[in-house]
Amino acid sequence: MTMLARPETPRHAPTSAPVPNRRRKQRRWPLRLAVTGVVVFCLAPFFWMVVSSLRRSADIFDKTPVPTPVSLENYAAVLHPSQGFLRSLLNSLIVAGTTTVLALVIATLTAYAMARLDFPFKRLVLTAIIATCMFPVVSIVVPLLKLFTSWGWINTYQALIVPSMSFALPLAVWILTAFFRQIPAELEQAAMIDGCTRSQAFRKVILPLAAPGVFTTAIITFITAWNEFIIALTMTNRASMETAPVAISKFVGATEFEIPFGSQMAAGVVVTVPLVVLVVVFQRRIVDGLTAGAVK
Amino acid sequence: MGSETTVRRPHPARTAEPSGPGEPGRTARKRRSESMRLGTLLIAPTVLVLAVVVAFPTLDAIRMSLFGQPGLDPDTGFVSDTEPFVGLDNYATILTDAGARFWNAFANTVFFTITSVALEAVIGVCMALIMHQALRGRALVRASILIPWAIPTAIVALLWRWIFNADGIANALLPGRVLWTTEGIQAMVAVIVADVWKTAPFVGLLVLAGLQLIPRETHEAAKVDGAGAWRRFWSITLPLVKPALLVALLFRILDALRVFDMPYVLIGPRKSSVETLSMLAHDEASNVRFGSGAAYAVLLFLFVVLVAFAFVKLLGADVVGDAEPRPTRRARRKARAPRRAEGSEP
Amino acid sequence: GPAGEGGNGDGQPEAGEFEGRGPINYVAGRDVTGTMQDIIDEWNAENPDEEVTYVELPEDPDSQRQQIIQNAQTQADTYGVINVDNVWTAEFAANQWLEPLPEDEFPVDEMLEPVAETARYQDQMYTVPFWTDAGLLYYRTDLLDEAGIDEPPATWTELEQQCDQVLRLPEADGVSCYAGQFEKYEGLTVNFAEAVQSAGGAVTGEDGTPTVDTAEAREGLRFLVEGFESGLIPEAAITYQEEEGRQAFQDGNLLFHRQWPYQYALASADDGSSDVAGAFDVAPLPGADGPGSSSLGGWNLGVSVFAENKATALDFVKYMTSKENQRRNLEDATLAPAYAELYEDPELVEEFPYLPELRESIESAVPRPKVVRYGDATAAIQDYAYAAITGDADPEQALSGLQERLEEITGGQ
Amino acid sequence: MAIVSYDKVTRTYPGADRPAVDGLHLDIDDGEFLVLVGPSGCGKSTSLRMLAGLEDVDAGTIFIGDTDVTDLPPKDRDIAMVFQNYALYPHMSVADNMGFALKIAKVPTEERHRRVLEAARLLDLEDYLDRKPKALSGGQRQRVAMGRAIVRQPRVFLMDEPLSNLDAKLRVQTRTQIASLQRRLAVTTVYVTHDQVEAMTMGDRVAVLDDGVLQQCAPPRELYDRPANVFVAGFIGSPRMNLGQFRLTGDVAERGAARVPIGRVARHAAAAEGATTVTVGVRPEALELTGSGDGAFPAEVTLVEELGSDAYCHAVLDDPAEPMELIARLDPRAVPAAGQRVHLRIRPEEVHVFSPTTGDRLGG
Amino acid sequence: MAIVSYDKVTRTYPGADRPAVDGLHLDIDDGEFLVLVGPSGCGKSTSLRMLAGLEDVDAGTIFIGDTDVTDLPPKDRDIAMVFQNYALYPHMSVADNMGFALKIAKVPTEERHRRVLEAARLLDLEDYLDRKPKALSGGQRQRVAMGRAIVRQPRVFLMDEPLSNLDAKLRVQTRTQIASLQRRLAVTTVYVTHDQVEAMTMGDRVAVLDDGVLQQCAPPRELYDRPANVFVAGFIGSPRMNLGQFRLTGDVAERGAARVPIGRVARHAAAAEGATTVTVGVRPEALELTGSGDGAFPAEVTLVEELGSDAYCHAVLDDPAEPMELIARLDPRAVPAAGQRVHLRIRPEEVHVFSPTTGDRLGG
Ligand SMILES: Nc1ncnc2c1ncn2[C@@H]1O[C@H](COP(=O)(O)OP(=O)(O)OP(=O)(O)O)[C@@H](O)[C@H]1O
Ligand SMILES: Nc1ncnc2c1ncn2[C@@H]1O[C@H](COP(=O)(O)OP(=O)(O)OP(=O)(O)O)[C@@H](O)[C@H]1O
Ligand SMILES: [Mg+2]
Ligand SMILES: [Mg+2]
Repeated sequence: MTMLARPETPRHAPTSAPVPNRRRKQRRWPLRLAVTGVVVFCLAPFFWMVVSSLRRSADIFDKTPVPTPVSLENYAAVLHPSQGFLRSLLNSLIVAGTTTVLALVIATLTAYAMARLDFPFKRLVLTAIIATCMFPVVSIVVPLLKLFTSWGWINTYQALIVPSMSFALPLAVWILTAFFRQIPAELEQAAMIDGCTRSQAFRKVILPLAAPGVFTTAIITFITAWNEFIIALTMTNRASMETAPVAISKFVGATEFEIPFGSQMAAGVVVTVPLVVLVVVFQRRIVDGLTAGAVK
Repeated sequence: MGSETTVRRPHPARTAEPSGPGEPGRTARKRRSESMRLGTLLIAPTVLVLAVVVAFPTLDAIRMSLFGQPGLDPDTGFVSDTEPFVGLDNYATILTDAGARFWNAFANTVFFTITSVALEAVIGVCMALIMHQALRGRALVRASILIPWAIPTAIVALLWRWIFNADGIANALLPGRVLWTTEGIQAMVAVIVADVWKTAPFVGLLVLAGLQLIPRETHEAAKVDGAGAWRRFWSITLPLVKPALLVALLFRILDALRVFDMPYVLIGPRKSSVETLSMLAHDEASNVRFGSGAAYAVLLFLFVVLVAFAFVKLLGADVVGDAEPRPTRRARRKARAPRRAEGSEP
Repeated sequence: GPAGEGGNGDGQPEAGEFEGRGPINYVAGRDVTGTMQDIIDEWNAENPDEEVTYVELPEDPDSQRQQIIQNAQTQADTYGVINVDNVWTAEFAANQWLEPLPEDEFPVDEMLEPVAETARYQDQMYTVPFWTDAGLLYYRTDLLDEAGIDEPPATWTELEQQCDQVLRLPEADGVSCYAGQFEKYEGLTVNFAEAVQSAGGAVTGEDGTPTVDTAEAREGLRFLVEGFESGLIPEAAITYQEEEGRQAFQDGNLLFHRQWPYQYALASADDGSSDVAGAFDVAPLPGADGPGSSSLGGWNLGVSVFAENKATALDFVKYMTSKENQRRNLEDATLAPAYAELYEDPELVEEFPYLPELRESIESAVPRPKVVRYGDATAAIQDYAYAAITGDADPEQALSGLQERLEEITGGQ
Repeated sequence: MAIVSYDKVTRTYPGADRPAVDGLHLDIDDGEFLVLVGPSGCGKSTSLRMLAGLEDVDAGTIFIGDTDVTDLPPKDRDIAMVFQNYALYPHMSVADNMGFALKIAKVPTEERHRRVLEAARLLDLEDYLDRKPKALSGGQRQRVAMGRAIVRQPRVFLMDEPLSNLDAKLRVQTRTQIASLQRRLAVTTVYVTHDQVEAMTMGDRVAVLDDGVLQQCAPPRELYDRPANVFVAGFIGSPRMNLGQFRLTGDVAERGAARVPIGRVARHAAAAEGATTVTVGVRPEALELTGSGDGAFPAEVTLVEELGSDAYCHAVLDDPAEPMELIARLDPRAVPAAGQRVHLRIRPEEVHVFSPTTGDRLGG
Repeated sequence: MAIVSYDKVTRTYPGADRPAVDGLHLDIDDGEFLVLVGPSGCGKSTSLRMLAGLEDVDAGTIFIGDTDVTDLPPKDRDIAMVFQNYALYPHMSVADNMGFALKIAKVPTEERHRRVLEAARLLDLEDYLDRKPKALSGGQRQRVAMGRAIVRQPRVFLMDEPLSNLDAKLRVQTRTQIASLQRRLAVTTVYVTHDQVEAMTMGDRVAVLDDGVLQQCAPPRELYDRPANVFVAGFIGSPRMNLGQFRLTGDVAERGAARVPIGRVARHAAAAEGATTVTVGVRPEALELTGSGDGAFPAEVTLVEELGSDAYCHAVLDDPAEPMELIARLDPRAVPAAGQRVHLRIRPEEVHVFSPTTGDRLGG
């Protein structure tokens, strides 16, 4: 049996829109269900937070799913210039941003060494790196305060950034090490054959491919630094230097015993929104298949 | 052009090994020392930052743990201004009367850690798998999953305290009326629920990043090998995200062992059902017993180090991944047997 | 370590030397009404060279205390004038973190005596009362009227009887009899102390020795324990801090409620948030056989020994605690003043109808125990009282245990 | 009975502007060994992957047995596949890689070990059973990929260039083993290769793909002897067939000094197309050195490649219009030198004639 | 002048109990094209990677030119390499992959584009310049890997099986291009291949490795005609040389009915070793069908493989002790059928004799 086909006949026009696969369609619903479940699990308490933030402070005990009346009173209070909350958001941004960038840069170096170099005591060093961040924070605050006071670091950004960084570093080092290790070594070698120095090879080849890990680390570091509280509280005593969580901790009710629940929730929403934006932006870089087709 | 023929003996004649693996050549050694130097250079900044901010205060805390509480001078009514050196007395208390509270806190901490980290691992992996799906609105799904983790812990604790209020929404939605914040297992449940809600996304995010690195072909091979979705998850996905998952869990464990805010704000201090070691250390310190507070902190620290070390030791190869494990004895024996009887007998 | 440079080491401390003028910091929790800032602004306008900066502390008093202690640990001069909860006076004074103040320079005799007493440690004044607070019994006039009762209860027996009567009414469906603050926190110490005092006992005697293993104390504690057992106090009250109780009261779920004055305005709000607006009133706390005795809340001002410009600081304390400013505090921030006179001002009474009852309550009030290790003392009280009212411990044993513990804590004092 | 059928199957990759596989229509018989060949990028792997269920089918249907498997997940197709890029499980040892499918199929442990060991022996991998893939050489990895398939007894084997990275000796050995295994188990096999020897020796039939389109599917001998069109003619055979345009002059075709007799059927077919030229194909082994006798034509040797057993002689046939390059396979014991002028002769029974327009074979 | 020298170079992978490359000693001349062959896993890639600086050298020294490069980082060695597993930059387009080295070397953009385009044209990749590697077929990826090397003009090319996944036509074409490129630029090249044709046609010399040890390094013809030992004899040539133990009886060696004349030198060498048997090797093309005449011996045909241009005839030589399998390459136009008894003859000048103990070649 022989089949013939003409080699030179003009090819038929590209098939129009590919026929959507039947199987895929049917199979979607368990996934949808799971997605819905998880999203509800994550968002329900957050929804409650938003709802609470939209109640009048007199109504904070209500349990209606929709605030009646809807009130922006809490937001007005939080964002009122006298609260200086916007200023604290800016401070948080500076502190978390700087922390993230510095921690990422420093951790990247260390993680590279951990993942790619072969030297003795590597495991020990890695363990030591996490060991340092294992001391209960509540117990190092006082010594740290003494240290920074003696250095005149109180009410400075570095007093907030350096500790934040030290908490973020071990995590970043570990995550990045795990990710760098998974990039095929041949790619780096190919780059070095192509004339790159180690650092060029790293920057041009490893780093772009480790993007999911790097951006994940960035998100994590940023959020961790953004939410850091005890150190930030202790190392500042000037309103213009405080970070958002510190500012929130200073919210008070109208009178001594009133809990400023509404405005705390409103502030929570306000500090969370930039992070959500950040996640939405950065998550684009958390994609799969980056190393597809690299090696056989 | 040299066309002289180099002839070497074929395999059977080869007995003397030019160099045994035991004595690395000059260059291997040189390389190693080079990478040692480069390694040191690259690690230095991290170590420096950590030393400044963590090592010194930690050492100071350790020093502090050797001192007791200054006494009160009954004549003046003033607290004396030097702390007595008490050696290891602060540590010894855990073996005596104050020990009950310590061991209770210890048990709470361990229970909390095991339960919440286990739940977070499961839920986090589910979240990662969901975030990994290419579906419409993926950015939003990812963002909503990450929201709980983005909210500051203190706010989360307040939120959940409100939710778990005796007249709060939890009791309104659930049958019966549970007094969540009173002593009892329900307080621990409340703390665990809140903590899992808040930190499962952290595990999810890390695992998600790990998922991205699994080549599609590996899954395809497993599909062709007849593996269903569930099997692929266990045999392919899970082992391959193990490094990321382990890092996430390691850090979760360390954080959980030091948990403070969540039970403190949500349930309150000195509730024996939820009091953790960090809370204990905090409580001591806030009553100006810096010495014993520091001692508890040091004990907690030692415990955490122990756990981390065990973790790294047991499972660390996937993350740290030193060289391939040495060949097993069986493999070595096989390898020593002559491999090919080349051409001598067709 | 904790160390002080103030005080002269032996014998009675003298009021410190107040030298140096210049800018200082005023350290306190935030004041959302802005009254404090206004008062400070006026000071700054008049004393441009001695500018005062308002350094805000976190909302939570425990965090405030921790910040102050941490600051003292570093002996930093950041904190000048400090707003301290009156129960911290003894601890801060004994640790020599506060400068002894010259009592004769302050109009202490114009203040309500129990309030003035909170400013002293070992008869030396370390702080100056800034505002004060005492518990009141909130009660539902509508329900009492319905049951034909026209006087609020003065004793616990009356309280129980009135409850019996009222709760039988159909309108009282879902209403519980009584609640205070019974969550395991400072509020419990307050409520426990009040119960003990109202039964004629005291947590500590004149000389500061603990006296909780007495018949009076037992009776006081029994009121609470039996209240929970009998359902007089709703089960959920074990989770109540001020706000949870207020929620219950405003929702109309409590007939009687031991609460601070701040609830008055909130429960009177007619914006729909309170179901009991116009249907309640306040009275002094009831006691075992007669009127009860409240614990004293309130905040004082002190001067940090590590501060610079102490002369300014002293002047500023005088300025802040003056009658005029305390009046403003009441008017603008509803903080009750320390000065007796202000409680009789008709204008003020007009605006704050609970002032007479409050004064009565304050005058019969007892400051909480003056213990250097106050943190430990209040923790011990909370531990034992909580165990007793949750039924985890027998009240008698709880009290003897507490007695022992308190003796330990106050040992060297 | 056909066990595998592609029924007008088309696959266009997202974003691509032409299908990678275009209307593939092919029946493969039960137990048949079908070899798939074609230039790099012609759609071989895509065809295999569609059959395995790893690639969406945009149009058409695929059957295995009587079942329409187009929408069936891979695991339900009972297929074993050797991936072109191996796709080994990086976290499993060689033994585990090979035994994974058996483990999933719940084959008892002993049986599994036995089969893995057998495959390992066959592939010379016994020493490496405990290693992870990353500590293997390229060829060893490929053998593991191979082993992963042959431990199984599926309905269909799909092998995508499974021996490309093996040395000649091992390749011959493995090839023989696979062939005998396949015959023994009678498992339908689709086998992609670039190795002409493999294609010619292993396949019951060989399918030639070009640019996503099936060109010819026939037994190897027929493919070699009667290529269906110019593409197949040029593709099958190494060195490739000499192909050139010749002018039709009566019953011969000529170019420069060379003239080739054209059979009657081919002549008529060309006439029917109105063609005045034809594409003439001559395999290198159909050219022989000769004296300047009958049918011989002169050519200049440009290069001689010696392979030990053979020698390839590159020569240029003079043509005033356009000189034609030729390759002749000669006896290595008597090769001309480069630059020499020689006379070549075409064995007349081994001439292929194709249409100059469609490229299709003319005549029987 | 030797531009690349391996001086007793050894590499043992961590955890391995024997060296992957063992005392490799090899000089490669300037501009030479050295082909490296050997069984899978013998250490070819390791040798290349050591030369490139990607693998530690445990003992020995490597020179490029006069420089000891043993400790030099890869980038300072001026080497271009085609990785066996491609190692493409997955985040770069094909064009960027190929142009990367030039970009690093700061070659002006235009020049870079020109060279990339040139290489792409040579490798038939022009249509794919904008694609990412993951959207390419296996062969296309391999070509990109190739392209990445040939856009450069380094001192040494290292190519690790660069054409293994290409179809025959493209491979021949590319092979020719590489060879001519190499000759044009006179860049020293080390080329690993499993393809015998490539090994024989491309290399100035061929080095044969086995199990980490260099067996022979010689020009292709010499390797084929005078293999230095049994391993090389069996490895080079496809189908492989027929090798068997023969009894020495005077000036012939015999086994069953077959007898082979042994040259004087070989006889003496065997005698010096005290050997009574020798290993005799005969290439398949040195066996021919004949009548039952002089030097002929009978054998039974077991299998005939037809390749179009050739036919391989598998036969068994009767030997009471142990029958010997033989492969003969025959003219495809006259092949016996399986099961038939035929007479074979060995062309006497093409007999190889090896020591039965060391395996080394006996005699000239
Ligand atoms: N990373 C490694 N760790 C341990 N052993 C290795 C490693 N890489 C290769 N080997 C072993 O070293 C030997 C030589 O490997 P190499 O890659 O050089 O072989 P090769 O000659 O290139 O083979 P192939 O033709 O199969 O590619 C092999 O036996 C292989 O198993
Ligand atoms: N993921 C993809 N996206 C877009 N195009 C692709 C993709 N994979 C393959 N192609 C293209 O489809 C065509 C067919 O690819 P396929 O892998 O089937 O080729 P192949 O015949 O296996 O080639 P090779 O012999 O080189 O492996 C090629 O031109 C290739 O570039
Ligand atoms: Mg392919
Ligand atoms: Mg290799």
